Amino acid sequence: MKFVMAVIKPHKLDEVRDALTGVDVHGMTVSEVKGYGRQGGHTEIYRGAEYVVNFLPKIKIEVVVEDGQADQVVGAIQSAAHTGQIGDGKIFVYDATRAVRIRTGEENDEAL
Amino acid sequence: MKFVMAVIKPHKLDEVRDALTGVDVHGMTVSEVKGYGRQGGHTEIYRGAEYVVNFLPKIKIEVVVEDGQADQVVGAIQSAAHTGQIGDGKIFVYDATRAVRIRTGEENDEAL
Amino acid sequence: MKFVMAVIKPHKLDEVRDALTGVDVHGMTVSEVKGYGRQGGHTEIYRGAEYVVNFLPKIKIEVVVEDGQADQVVGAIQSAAHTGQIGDGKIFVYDATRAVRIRTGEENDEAL
Amino acid sequence: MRHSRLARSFATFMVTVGVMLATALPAAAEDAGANGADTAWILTATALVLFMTLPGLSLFYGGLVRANNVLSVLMHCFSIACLASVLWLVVVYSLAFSDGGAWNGLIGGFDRMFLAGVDKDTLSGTIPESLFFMFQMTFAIITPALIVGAYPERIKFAAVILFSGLWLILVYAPAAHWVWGGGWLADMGAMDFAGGVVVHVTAGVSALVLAVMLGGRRGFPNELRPPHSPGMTMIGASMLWVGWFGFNAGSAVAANGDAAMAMTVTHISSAAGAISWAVAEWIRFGKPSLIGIVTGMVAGLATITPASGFVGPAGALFIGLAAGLVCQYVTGLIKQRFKIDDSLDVFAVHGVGGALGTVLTAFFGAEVLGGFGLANATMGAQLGVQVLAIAAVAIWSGVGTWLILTICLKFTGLRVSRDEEIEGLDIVAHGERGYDL
Amino acid sequence: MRHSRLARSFATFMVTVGVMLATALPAAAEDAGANGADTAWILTATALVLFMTLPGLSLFYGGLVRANNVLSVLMHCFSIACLASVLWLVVVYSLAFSDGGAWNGLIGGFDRMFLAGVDKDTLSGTIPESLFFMFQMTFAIITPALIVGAYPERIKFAAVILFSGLWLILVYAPAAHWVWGGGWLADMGAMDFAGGVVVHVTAGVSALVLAVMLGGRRGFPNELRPPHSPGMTMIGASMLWVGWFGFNAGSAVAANGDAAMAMTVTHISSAAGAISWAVAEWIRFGKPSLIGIVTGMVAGLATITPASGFVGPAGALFIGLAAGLVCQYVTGLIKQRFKIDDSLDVFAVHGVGGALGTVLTAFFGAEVLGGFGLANATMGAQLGVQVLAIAAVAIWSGVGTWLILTICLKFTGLRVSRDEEIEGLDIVAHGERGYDL
Amino acid sequence: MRHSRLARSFATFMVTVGVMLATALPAAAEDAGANGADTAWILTATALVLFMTLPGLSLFYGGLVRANNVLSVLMHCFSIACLASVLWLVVVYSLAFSDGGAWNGLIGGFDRMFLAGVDKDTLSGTIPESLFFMFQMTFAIITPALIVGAYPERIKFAAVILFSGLWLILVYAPAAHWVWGGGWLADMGAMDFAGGVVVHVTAGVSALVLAVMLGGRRGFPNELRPPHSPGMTMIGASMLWVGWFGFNAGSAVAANGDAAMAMTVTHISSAAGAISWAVAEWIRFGKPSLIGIVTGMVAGLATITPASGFVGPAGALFIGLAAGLVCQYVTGLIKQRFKIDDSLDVFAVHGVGGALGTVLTAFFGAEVLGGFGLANATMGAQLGVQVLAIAAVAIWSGVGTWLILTICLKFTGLRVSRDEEIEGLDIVAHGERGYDL
Ligand SMILES: Nc1ncnc2c1ncn2[C@@H]1O[C@H](COP(=O)(O)OP(=O)(O)O)[C@@H](O)[C@H]1O
Ligand SMILES: Nc1ncnc2c1ncn2[C@@H]1O[C@H](COP(=O)(O)OP(=O)(O)O)[C@@H](O)[C@H]1O
Ligand SMILES: Nc1ncnc2c1ncn2[C@@H]1O[C@H](COP(=O)(O)OP(=O)(O)O)[C@@H](O)[C@H]1O
Repeated sequence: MKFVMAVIKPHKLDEVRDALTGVDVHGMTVSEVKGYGRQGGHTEIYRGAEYVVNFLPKIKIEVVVEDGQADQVVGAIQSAAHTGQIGDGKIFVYDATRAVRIRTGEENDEAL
Repeated sequence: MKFVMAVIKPHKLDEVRDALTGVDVHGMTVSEVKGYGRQGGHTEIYRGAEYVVNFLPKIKIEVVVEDGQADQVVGAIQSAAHTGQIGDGKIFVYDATRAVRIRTGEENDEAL
Repeated sequence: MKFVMAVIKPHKLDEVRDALTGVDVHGMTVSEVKGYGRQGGHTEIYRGAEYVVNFLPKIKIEVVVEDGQADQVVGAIQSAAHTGQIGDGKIFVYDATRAVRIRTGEENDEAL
Repeated sequence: MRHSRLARSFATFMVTVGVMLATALPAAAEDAGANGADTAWILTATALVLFMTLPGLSLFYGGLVRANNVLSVLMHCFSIACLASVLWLVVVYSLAFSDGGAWNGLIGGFDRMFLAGVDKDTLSGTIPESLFFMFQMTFAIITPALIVGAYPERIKFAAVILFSGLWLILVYAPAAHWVWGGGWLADMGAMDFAGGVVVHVTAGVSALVLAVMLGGRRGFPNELRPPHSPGMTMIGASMLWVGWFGFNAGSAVAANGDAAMAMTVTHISSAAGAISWAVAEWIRFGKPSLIGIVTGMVAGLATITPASGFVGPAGALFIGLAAGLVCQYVTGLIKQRFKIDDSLDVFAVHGVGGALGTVLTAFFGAEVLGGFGLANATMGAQLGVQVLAIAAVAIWSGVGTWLILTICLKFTGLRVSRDEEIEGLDIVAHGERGYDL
Repeated sequence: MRHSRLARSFATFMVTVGVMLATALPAAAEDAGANGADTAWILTATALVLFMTLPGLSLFYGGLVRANNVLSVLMHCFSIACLASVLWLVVVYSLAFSDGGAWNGLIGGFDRMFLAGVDKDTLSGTIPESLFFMFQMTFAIITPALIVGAYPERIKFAAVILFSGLWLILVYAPAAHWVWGGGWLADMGAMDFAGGVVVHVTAGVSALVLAVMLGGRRGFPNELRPPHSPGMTMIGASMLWVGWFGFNAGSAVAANGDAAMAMTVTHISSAAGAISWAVAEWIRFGKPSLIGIVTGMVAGLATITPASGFVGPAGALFIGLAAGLVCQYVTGLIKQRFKIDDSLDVFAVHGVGGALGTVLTAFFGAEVLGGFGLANATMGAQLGVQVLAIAAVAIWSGVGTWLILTICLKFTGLRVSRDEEIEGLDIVAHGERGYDL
Repeated sequence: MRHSRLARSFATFMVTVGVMLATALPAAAEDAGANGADTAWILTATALVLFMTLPGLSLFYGGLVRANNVLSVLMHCFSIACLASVLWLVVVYSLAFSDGGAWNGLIGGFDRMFLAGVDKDTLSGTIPESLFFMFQMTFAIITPALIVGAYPERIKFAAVILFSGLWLILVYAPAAHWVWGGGWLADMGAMDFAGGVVVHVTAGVSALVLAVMLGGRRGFPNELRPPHSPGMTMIGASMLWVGWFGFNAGSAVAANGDAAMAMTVTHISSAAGAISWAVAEWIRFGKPSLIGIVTGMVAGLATITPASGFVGPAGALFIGLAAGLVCQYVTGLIKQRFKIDDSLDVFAVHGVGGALGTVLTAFFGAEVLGGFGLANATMGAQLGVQVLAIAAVAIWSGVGTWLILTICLKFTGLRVSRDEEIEGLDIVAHGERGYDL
């Protein structure tokens, strides 16, 4: 199995979820993270003083899929999360060696 | 070493921690995530209007263990986190190639 | 590519970020996690009653780098996050098989 | 006693004079200055009504939106309060409460612009006019702030400002003049003690028209995020409850039995509204919710408002129970059936509540139902006037709102872009984030 | 002056009459209506005491529980406020404050149910009776709401409602009648200015009994999550402080020196309680905590409550300092030693504080210690009456609570299931989540 | 009428006597006790001003710091309130408001320590002295609490306590005595209705000196975390707004036209300050911010404070507009230009605002500019006195603060360590965490 992790812009979450459903992925785990990268960060102004916000809010999506599905999933995420503007995020893929569904004990591909 | 990541129901955290201690694992990293899966989500009703909550609160546990320990750890988590109801979560296992304890610089199995 | 994940003390984040910039890493993803380990936790006292806080706030850093950079990155994190006191945290390294920059579609080392 | 006859004459005389003095003295004191007790209470009531908007209503509304729009809602309420205060001084108070001469049936005049001619000693009834000005200002603050509930999470900030300013002049000032400032509805004996028509019907109807013209939030009605902080909403509701004592009991403009009874019926109605709403939820959904019970309470408050000087405790109990049920029913109607995204239910809770209370005043205000008397001779006659007042003010509010929004569309536009809506108004319109925990 | 002799007679006469008028006029004014100043102040005080519960106490308690129970605590306080308001109108006010005829030593009658016979002009002392009804209602709201602190995070919502309703009728009404409504303790000269016995001892003892019968939270005493928002608790405590001015200074039921002095001693005691609690923490644990200092302040308030009309500033300083130390000590005792999960320390802070203040009133109320006089002849005699009042009301509260809980167990059950407790009452009982940030 | 001539004499006589009685009676009533209406209002105003600090100012400040310092800011405000209350009773009230005998120009005496000689019936003007003591206490609470804004996120808690205690005695007591207690500035006719000099200049200048001596937060000025909860700040600001009605209108110490007009101008100025600040931000940065608009409002309040009893509505409008612009400008100056980390802008908002309003009083207080009259004959003369008052109090505050900090350095130290600063004062100094969500 492949473990696909994507860091995306927060307002793209719904579209990415829909895209994943479109390629038959019905489970994922999502968390709020802060990203640092070329996008650089922005300044917020409070009482005229500038505050540099280096870490920007991002959403991390973690989804484990069958090996054969991985490329399709990466593609789906990329097109759904794409805005073309800096800070769109990244997708990383790793190998997973085992998966277990806690409820049933099913393993690997069946567990997804 | 194996990297074991589990997504569980929030109220199972204490039991999973106890189970891990039971198999001699004394370190872990925990985060609050939102899960999407077959469990589907629930509706909350505010002023009579239904709000579909697709992403449910889950707890993600990350624990790195010696290769030999991995199966035992997966087993411990699975039985402790099990309720038998949909949404119990998943356990994933990956290979880790290196581990370092920041405090001492110890590496790999000694670092855990 | 190597996926480097570090769990560090929250107040070390700025120093670690600076250290990573120092070794030419300009992207990372950060999240707030809770750590459990030898550090054990502390007690907070409210109205004279003790509350054992087992899970301590930590910062998790995730950074994907070229294979050749990995050791340098681990070294940079370790020295920047080091205080010598228990609970300094851990660094784990995994293999990543693929990386994609969502904005451009660039892959692997170019995507970092 | 030697001069007994004379003495008896004196005595008679003295009693007469004594009685005259006893009667005359308070009046004399009033002539010489404001009634201290009434002034003390209205100073307090003014603070209480300001407290209703800031931070009461702001929190009540702020808790109901997504976390990335909470600041914008607070900003709407706060900036409207500032704008309304200055406009009130400039012209709206004068339009609402000064004499309009030949046009007085329809609108006041310009004599009191910038409080011209008002000194520390100028009285309005038994209190300083500057205090009456302030007390009424707090009503002019909360009314456009109520409308905030119709448009959160998607409106442009410039539109909020332009709309609210014009609305105060074109909608609120006439409505207040008609009912409270000696206008034509006042002449007909329309009974609106503390603003069922002037405050709640105007705000509620305008909110509905606005929600239709603005369109719903992205995801409405099925894919919305739930309220981000029901506790914040409850805190705001609690402050509304406390502040409403100033609103209704303050509307007696005196520290006396009228004020005390107004406070009593206000409280009874709000508690009853909360209970009937919560019980209905408990039956319908299996669980009573915090947002539900506090909404019912606010419905009870809005509904008793026009009636609060006229009905007794038993009437208030009935009014409150009805408020919780009727407003809850209409809440569902507007959103589920008519698919209008009056986002925080301004029309269903305030518009409907205010109108319901105005109608019920014609019944429970009658002495036979425990009230303290109607302005018109019969329930039927009073009911006619009440319905006329609601209809006239509702139509005026709706048309006025439509007109103003047309102007806004031209000058500021109404909605932010889709992307901005997703990002949330806090960052987009104000450059700030609600929570950095 | 030609008629000089006559004139002198007149003059004499006039002086006499003038004096009579001067003396008679205020009384005449009162006969003719409520005293405006007293009315103004009690209108305000009523708002302040409602503010204590909503949102004051709600926030004070809400911050102390886990994040997934915060809404349920707010819901408990809010729904109790609504329920108590309606029950107060229906029967509890009448039981507490109307004449019970032959039974008057023990309980009032049914004459004032639904405020029967109370008009805008009906007076109670110098204020409208409807206002007295409202002011006292706010006490009947906060007292059962105090008990919320004994049972959060594990009680069934239906049990909260049933318990609170019965408790108001069976425990609160008699206790209020005994001490304030002309009952047997009033006859004996028990001194309880603003509710040390009626409010704090009743709530505290009932909380303790309830905590024992209900059992502790899962994880008690060693594995609990710390308070989820100490800042929320501080905000609530601050509101309690401000609102308590209405509670204690309002209990003078007049705007005069009594009220002013009550406010003064109340404030001194709360500040002193905060300081002694915080200093003790500083010494014991090396750090003074925010939750500690605000709890000490509330202990100071609860403790001065019965004494607030009777003691001077120096007495208040002593009472406050004692409150911070004694209540802190008992807090530890109950939880660590007796392992009773009176979760938010209702007994230790309110029960013990109220009783302590009631006892100390017998000393610091005496003129020799700077007070304004005792009801009984000697400190000893007064002390006896005070202790008797505490004991009688404590026993009544304990037995009553036991009885009511037995009823609840039968009809609603008391605790949610273990899984529900872990999930948290917000979702389980109300279908809502506290924070969606 | 047979005795017509006699009767006419009687009549004349009676009228004369009647008028005398009418005039004499109120005075007589006052002699016999406090004025009820004034007492009612000042009881309320006292509650309102306490509400400004707890929780108003605490929240205003708490929202502006990092999430891991929020509790420490609340703790600072709360513990200062407790400390100030007790010190006020012990000696500060006496120093500020009792007669200093030969030294009275400079400082009061020790006669009123522990409120010695003050009974329920002791009057101060038309209200009980204990109430005057309480009302003024709330000013002595908020003034050192304002300074909290200079030192959050890095000061030692022990230093906060030692500094605030000494500051009240050495800086506040003399300043209050000079201006309000019959001291030399009062003799010269310095006009400071509600504390522009006594409260805002003292706090602002002390804050500036303190910020310089303490040094900036780590990361100042370019790498700071933004305010963790602008909504919390807005809630606090709203409470300040409402409470300020007690501050300014309460400073009339009567329920009359003075109080009403003070409330009016206070409100106008705050709204105007908010608007001018927000508009300037909108122009400068493209977006008006919530923190900006509420800060402008507070600037408007601070600036009108000294003028609030003396100027009319138009003057207030001007004062408020000026406040928003001037204070915003100085905010930037201090932080960006002079790189002084007066963290929450106490000097720029309060110090500058208070001084600006004190100066403007010399103009807008004049009848020709719509005011109610100056204490000195001409604007020029008044201006001189106003500037002198500002200068004298500013110098005294600065020197006093320097002295006190030197003492603190010796006994407690000022700053926590670098690691503790990063960790945050909540855990380090109080062992608590702000949010466990
Ligand atoms: N080397 C990296 N390792 C892990 N996460 C990264 C890395 N580089 C970037 N990211 C994540 O991707 C996000 C976007 O990266 P950024 O460089 O800002 O823009 P872009 O993706 O358009 O190149 C960052 O905010 C961060 O969360
Ligand atoms: N393919 C997946 N990749 C990552 N996380 C998943 C995946 N499928 C499910 N999860 C996580 O597991 C949780 C439970 O899954 P779900 O399908 O709801 O129930 P069950 O585990 O009982 O089959 C989800 O909420 C999600 O967090
Ligand atoms: N086996 C593990 N797997 C994952 N994370 C771990 C593991 N052991 C420790 N950690 C993380 O590292 C942190 C520090 O570990 P701890 O044992 O407390 O101290 P130290 O790193 O000094 O040995 C923990 O809080 C936890 O977040």
